Amino acid sequence: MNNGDIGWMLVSTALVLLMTPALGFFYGGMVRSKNALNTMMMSFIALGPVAVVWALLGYSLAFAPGSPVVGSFAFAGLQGVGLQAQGTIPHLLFMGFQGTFAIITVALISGAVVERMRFGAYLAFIVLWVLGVYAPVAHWVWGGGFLASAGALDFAGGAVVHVNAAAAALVAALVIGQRKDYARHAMLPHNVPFTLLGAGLLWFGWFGFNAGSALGATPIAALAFINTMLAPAATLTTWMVIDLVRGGRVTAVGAATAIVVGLVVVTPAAGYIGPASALALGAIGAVPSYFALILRARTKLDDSLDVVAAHGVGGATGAILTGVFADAAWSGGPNGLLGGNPGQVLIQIYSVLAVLAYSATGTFVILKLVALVLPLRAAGRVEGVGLDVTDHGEEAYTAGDGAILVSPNDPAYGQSSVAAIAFPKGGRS
Amino acid sequence: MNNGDIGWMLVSTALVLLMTPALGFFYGGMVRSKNALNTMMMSFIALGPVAVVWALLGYSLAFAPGSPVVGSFAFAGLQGVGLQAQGTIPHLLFMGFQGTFAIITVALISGAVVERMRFGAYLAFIVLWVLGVYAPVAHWVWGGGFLASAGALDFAGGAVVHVNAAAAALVAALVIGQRKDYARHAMLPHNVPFTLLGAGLLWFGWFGFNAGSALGATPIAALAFINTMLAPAATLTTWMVIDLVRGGRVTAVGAATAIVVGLVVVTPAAGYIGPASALALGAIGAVPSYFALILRARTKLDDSLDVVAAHGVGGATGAILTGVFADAAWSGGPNGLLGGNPGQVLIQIYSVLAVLAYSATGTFVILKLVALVLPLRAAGRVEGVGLDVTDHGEEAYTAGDGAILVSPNDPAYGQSSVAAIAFPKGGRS
Amino acid sequence: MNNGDIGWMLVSTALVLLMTPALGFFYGGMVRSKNALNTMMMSFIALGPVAVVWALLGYSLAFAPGSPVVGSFAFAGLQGVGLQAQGTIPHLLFMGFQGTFAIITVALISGAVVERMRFGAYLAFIVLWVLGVYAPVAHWVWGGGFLASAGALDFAGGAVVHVNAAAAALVAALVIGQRKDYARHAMLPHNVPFTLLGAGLLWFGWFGFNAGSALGATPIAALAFINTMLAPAATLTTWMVIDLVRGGRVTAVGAATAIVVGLVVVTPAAGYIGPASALALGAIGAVPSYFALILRARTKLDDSLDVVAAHGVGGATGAILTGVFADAAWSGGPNGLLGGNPGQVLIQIYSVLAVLAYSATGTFVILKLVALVLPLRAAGRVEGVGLDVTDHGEEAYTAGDGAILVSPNDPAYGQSSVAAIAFPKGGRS
Amino acid sequence: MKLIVAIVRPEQLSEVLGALFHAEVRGLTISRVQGHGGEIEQVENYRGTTVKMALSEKVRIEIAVSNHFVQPTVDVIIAAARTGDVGDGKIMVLPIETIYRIRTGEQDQDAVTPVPAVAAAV
Amino acid sequence: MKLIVAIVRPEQLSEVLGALFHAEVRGLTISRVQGHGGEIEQVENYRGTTVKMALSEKVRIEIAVSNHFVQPTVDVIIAAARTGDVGDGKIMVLPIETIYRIRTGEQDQDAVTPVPAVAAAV
Amino acid sequence: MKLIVAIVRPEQLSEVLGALFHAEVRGLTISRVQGHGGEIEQVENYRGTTVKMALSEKVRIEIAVSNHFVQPTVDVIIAAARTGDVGDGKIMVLPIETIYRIRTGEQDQDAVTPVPAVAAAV
Ligand SMILES: Nc1ncnc2c1ncn2[C@@H]1O[C@H](COP(=O)(O)OP(=O)(O)O)[C@@H](O)[C@H]1O
Ligand SMILES: Nc1ncnc2c1ncn2[C@@H]1O[C@H](COP(=O)(O)OP(=O)(O)O)[C@@H](O)[C@H]1O
Ligand SMILES: Nc1ncnc2c1ncn2[C@@H]1O[C@H](COP(=O)(O)OP(=O)(O)O)[C@@H](O)[C@H]1O
Repeated sequence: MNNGDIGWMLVSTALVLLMTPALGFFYGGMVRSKNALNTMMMSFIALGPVAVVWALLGYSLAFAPGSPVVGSFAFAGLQGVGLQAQGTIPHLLFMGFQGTFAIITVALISGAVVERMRFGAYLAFIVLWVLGVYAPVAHWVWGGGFLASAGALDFAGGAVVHVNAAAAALVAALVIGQRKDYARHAMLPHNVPFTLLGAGLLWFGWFGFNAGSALGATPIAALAFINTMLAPAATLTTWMVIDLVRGGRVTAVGAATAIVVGLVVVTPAAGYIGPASALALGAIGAVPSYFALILRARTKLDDSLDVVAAHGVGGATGAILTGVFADAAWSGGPNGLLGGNPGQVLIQIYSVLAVLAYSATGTFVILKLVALVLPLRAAGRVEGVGLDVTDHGEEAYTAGDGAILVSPNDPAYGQSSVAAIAFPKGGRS
Repeated sequence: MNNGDIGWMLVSTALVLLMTPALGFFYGGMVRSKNALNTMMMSFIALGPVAVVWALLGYSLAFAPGSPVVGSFAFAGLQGVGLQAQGTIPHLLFMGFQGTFAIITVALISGAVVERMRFGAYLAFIVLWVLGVYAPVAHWVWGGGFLASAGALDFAGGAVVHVNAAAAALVAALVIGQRKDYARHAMLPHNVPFTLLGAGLLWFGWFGFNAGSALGATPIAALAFINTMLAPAATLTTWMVIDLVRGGRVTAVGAATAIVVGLVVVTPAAGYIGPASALALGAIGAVPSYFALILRARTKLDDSLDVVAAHGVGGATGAILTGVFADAAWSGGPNGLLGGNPGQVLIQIYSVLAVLAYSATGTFVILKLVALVLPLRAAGRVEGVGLDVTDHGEEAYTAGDGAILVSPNDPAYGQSSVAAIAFPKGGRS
Repeated sequence: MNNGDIGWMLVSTALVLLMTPALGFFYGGMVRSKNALNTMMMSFIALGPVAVVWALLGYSLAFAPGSPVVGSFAFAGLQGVGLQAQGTIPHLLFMGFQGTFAIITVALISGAVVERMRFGAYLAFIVLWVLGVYAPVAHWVWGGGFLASAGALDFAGGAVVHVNAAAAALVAALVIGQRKDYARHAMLPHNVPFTLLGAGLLWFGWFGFNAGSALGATPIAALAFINTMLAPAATLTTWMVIDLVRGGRVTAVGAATAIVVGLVVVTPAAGYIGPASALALGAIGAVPSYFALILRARTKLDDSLDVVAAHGVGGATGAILTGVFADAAWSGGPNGLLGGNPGQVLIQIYSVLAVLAYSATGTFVILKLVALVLPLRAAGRVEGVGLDVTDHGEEAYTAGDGAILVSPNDPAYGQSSVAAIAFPKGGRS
Repeated sequence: MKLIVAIVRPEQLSEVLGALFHAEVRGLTISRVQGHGGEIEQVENYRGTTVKMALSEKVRIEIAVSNHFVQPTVDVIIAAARTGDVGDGKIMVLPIETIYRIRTGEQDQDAVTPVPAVAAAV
Repeated sequence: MKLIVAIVRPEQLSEVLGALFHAEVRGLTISRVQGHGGEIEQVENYRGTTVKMALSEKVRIEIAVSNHFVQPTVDVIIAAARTGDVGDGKIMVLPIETIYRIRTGEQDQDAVTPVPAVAAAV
Repeated sequence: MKLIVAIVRPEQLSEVLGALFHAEVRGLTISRVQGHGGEIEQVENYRGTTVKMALSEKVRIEIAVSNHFVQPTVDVIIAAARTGDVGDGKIMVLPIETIYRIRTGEQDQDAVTPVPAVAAAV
């Protein structure tokens, strides 16, 4: 083992873990203040149960030797996952690094269902999803599964993370349905600086996500790192230019979105392409997502925070362009279309479609299962009040006006009682 | 020396330093907006004077060769603290890394006295406390003092940092007394997202705190790191379940608290236990703090931000459980109860009690000394106005309505004059 | 190459990149809410076009072998910039690390022109400035230019980054002129916590800025790191004492400013002086900037966020004190005045003056060029409305009251139309 | 002239504004307020503290209208603001002695007939 | 019917609300305002800028009551809001011509007698 | 006694306050409101959503004055708040039946003559 590699992977794991709180702010700033905590909690809570089930079972299903479609129980309960070397770092560290990917992936999905999905149902959903959908898909590409055998290139998770989360988001948005105000009233971001903060921290964390996927402090990590710096820069620049051309005004929400889209696009390609290609990839990658965002808003699909347009369209674009720009001269790996290997593009498309199909189906099944036990969406009047109060019993910002202390003897003390009465059904999760 | 180890320790030191601003937000979000800046400043200011006295004297008292109870003046003024190797990193870097622990420890105390302790008195207190209490206690455990000799296990500061700060917090809350609105009016968090942001950044920084305590990018660092990821995940999950069972609503302030409690609990154990034990430790560790929080709120003790329940109860639980779960097979160090060494538990309890007793006494003495010179608490009407205006001459959020520019010629120009008149005593620190 | 060094430089590059969003919050908190997004965007947007032109041309002008005054086109379009070793890290990584310095430097300038400079003109300005001013100046000092030959010491950019940005800020503030409310109405920070958050993240990132400038995880990096911890601590302490002496109140905005000033002052000295000198340097460095801030506010110069006082005065003080405290015993490099080499002080002054003169001139020329095509400042009534709405078509915080959805068929749909009519000239950028 | 002061639910604001504009009411002023009435009190928890929220979010709408316009305006608001659940709010009608338009100094009737700004004027 | 408008200190709001509820006043609307009167002006500093704050935080309470209820309500507020220091605030009594309850369309007296919501109604 | 309610532009607030203080008006209460009138409607964009802002920021100033003081106060406000562009705002004058000073219980005239606080009193 090599202390240089261990050190970098420790940092990378911390950076990817930070992305989940960052996502909470990126998303939380874009909703109305009455749902700010609920939206942030949908990201933060993933750090709990998802990490636990990943360690107990998910990792094993994804990375333990198994079939082409799924791992095995060999590593269940972390048995056999110790400090012995896996490559140049301890196996246990590899498990943790991969765990941070599982956490952020489920958190990404929440963007499609904010402001109306009941928190209890969401909790059940993410736990089942990480085991039933994320783990197998990770196995396909990174665990020696059939997409790995097919030669699909996905450096840090264009398909595994982004297309996967976006497919789930699409299905979830359709199954759970529109917010009652959707397309009737303007629902504006309550705190754009939080969205910018989230974007800034996401970029910071994404260096661990992409360059950490080299699993060591190697020149390839440096390549992935610089590509993760240049591609979003190019996306941001392109986005800004389109904004200027279309309306003369560069929006901040747009800039934050552009950064995330650029990061998504470069994710599958990071360690496979050269820096000049990264600039091209980032610039090209801005276009499909930019217009997907605008078109989506005209449809009936209330993918509230545009997971599909940003992560789905962006992830697919990136995966396919990886097949175009992949360059053996830089990566020592396979070449892409420009390197005279057009077949790679087809493999990339195949991997995207496979992930999309499975994730969509799996998500649908899981949501229907959860719905048998817990109502998925909040009652209409709960949407009016906002989910912070109904599902969390808190407000994001309060001056405390008119708040009357309840003594422990009062029946209303503790959370349930009044809540339960007031919302006999559908209200409180 | 080893560049891999130096690199990781550079990162760890930066991460721990970031924890202090993070704590400022964790705490600052939970107070009323009229005290937001005062609360944040109680953390931020520790980065100044505390760091300076640590370099000039504190480090020497803690880590210079000395008696079993305290170090010596050998390293005073950083003499002899250079770039020569101390283990595999430069001695100077070790000094800085330890300094960040001293800073965050004093900042932790502030949670018990926010919204009423005068800032001037607080400044005097923290400078005396870091020299008089923190440095000796650090020496006992990490500087070759009597607790080290006794074989107490404290990987990253369960006793030195958390029990120590909590004992001080308890005494400070008692000496300074309740806020005038305590138990009379509801005092609610003015900005819960700030508290979540703080919790997220604290977790991020804590990887440097715990894994950095391995003093190198070693497999033990990886073990400490993963435990620092899994234990809080288990705590968060448990906390969430208790919330659901009690009231059906998972609170965001609760989630942020759970994360911190989980991090506190794993701190003494990080490099001594296996990952499965870390999950158990985190899950168990949630319970005492959860109920301590609820009970404390029913008492007369205005430990405003629950330093005792989170850091005291959590730190003690962690220290004791370290004696239970310590596993030579993982750490190469001693075994705990489960490894057939019940004695370790007693040593752990002994170390907790020793730190608690000394810290409580020392804090009491220091506060009384400061009180001879500076009033410790703000006048009642100052509490009404809020300490941001009275002690800092600022407001956290202002639209500037009705703010009239004062020209340099005006007597009111500069800070003192009017302030002094308006608050002849007790008002401005 | 060395994985320990590569790992640390990956981290350092990520840290410096994070400084730009951090600066957005440091600055954004200090303006009025109607300009919050515009101010933050002036920092965030630099991450796009500036990074792109740096990769395509700026890096080459700064670091490709050339004349004493500027580099060449040898590295244009990143040709020849690959994964081969440059020192102990890949050349490409060095390019990226340097790029993050270019980005933050242009962002620093924006503090002088917030709340009135039109965003379109700002975009044009920063792109021209990074190529026309930053790149050559970087070449002088770090690219083997004439200041390097003269023996000027600038470890991480006291002259190249801070004096350079401050000179540009001074000229920009003069050319663009005062805000219409300047010295007439109070313009107060709308969100001081954001400013504290920015300061905290800036300090965190600055460890990469200064210690990363050692280009490896070496003992010198450790020295630079600890100095970057101790100097700002001393500055913060001194600032606090002056606050207390002058008015009895330690301000939060002051503390945030002190942290940044301390970081600026130590930047040129970080790897050349010992830690005790760092404490002295930080303490001394607080004084000139503290009073420069106060005096500036009494002048007609609307350097809105005091770039000159913080970065200009601080950067010059640091550069000169580097010539005083430089210590061969620590750095293995040259000695300063105290080491019996008074000449170094003169060289330092010379480097400051050279940068100041060129940057001021270059900035003036570029602004005049831009002004030929785009009006530099917003119309008076636009200042009243705030640039968030006029230049970005957004508000930072909105409850959505009275927001009426515009359907795609409505002429007002999209950004331009109404905007264009409403602001025939001078309004929207 | 009368001053109509309406307290409505924030969720209904868009409907109310839409209905008012539709009814040719072109001038009004709103502010965010909090009200107490017969509404259920939300229970919230922050760590060990449980509180009952005695105030719920409302929006206050002020409309100065000439006398003959009072009834139609009130009817429009009632129609648009009603949900049927407790907490819908109130409408008060107060007497105004005089009203001025600051821009022109015009009084009463004339003061409240808005003149659409020509674009360039903003 | 009359409209009682009280400007009070935010620190006193809890006392005032408590006293009002105790006095069977069940309907009211509050808003956060800023006032200028005889209060000391706070001095604040932001870098080189020193400002005097001519406005201090207050809370505005609006209560529509029937005539015989005016005096008791005013007395309750004065008792609960007073601290004796300059800045305690004012109470104004304005005439109301009509008041409607949006939910039912009821007028005047009936409009201000709150009906507690049954839980399920929220 | 009358209640003067003025709706003005936030940008003009400093001028208006300055002018009022200059004119010996020492007591007033303000609040942030949003208004709709003839103003141009700002267009904003958030991702795919385009909105027209039907409300623009205003400040509401409430001043209770004795009758002979009404006209001068109104004139001062009009002079200070006018910019000449659509959106300058309105001033309403409402009748007050009684006004109390909470601190002393004084009524009417006496209630609105402010007593500067002595420093130690804050
Ligand atoms: N007497 C009153 N004076 C002022 N505002 C009132 C009064 N009564 C109710 N309100 C306002 O109207 C809102 C709804 O009133 P409430 O009585 O709860 O509902 P409803 O009118 O449907 O019975 C309250 O939240 C409060 O803002
Ligand atoms: N004439 C007035 N019109 C409207 N509000 C007023 C008036 N005078 C005072 N106020 C409000 O009452 C508050 C306290 O008034 P002030 O005169 O300072 O105290 P006191 O009433 O104790 O003498 C002020 O902050 C302001 O909000
Ligand atoms: N009838 C009204 N009732 C209440 N407020 C009004 C009324 N008409 C206008 N306003 C307020 O005055 C502001 C400016 O009015 P507007 O008619 O747009 O400008 P102007 O008075 O210059 O013609 C509006 O934004 C609104 O706040």
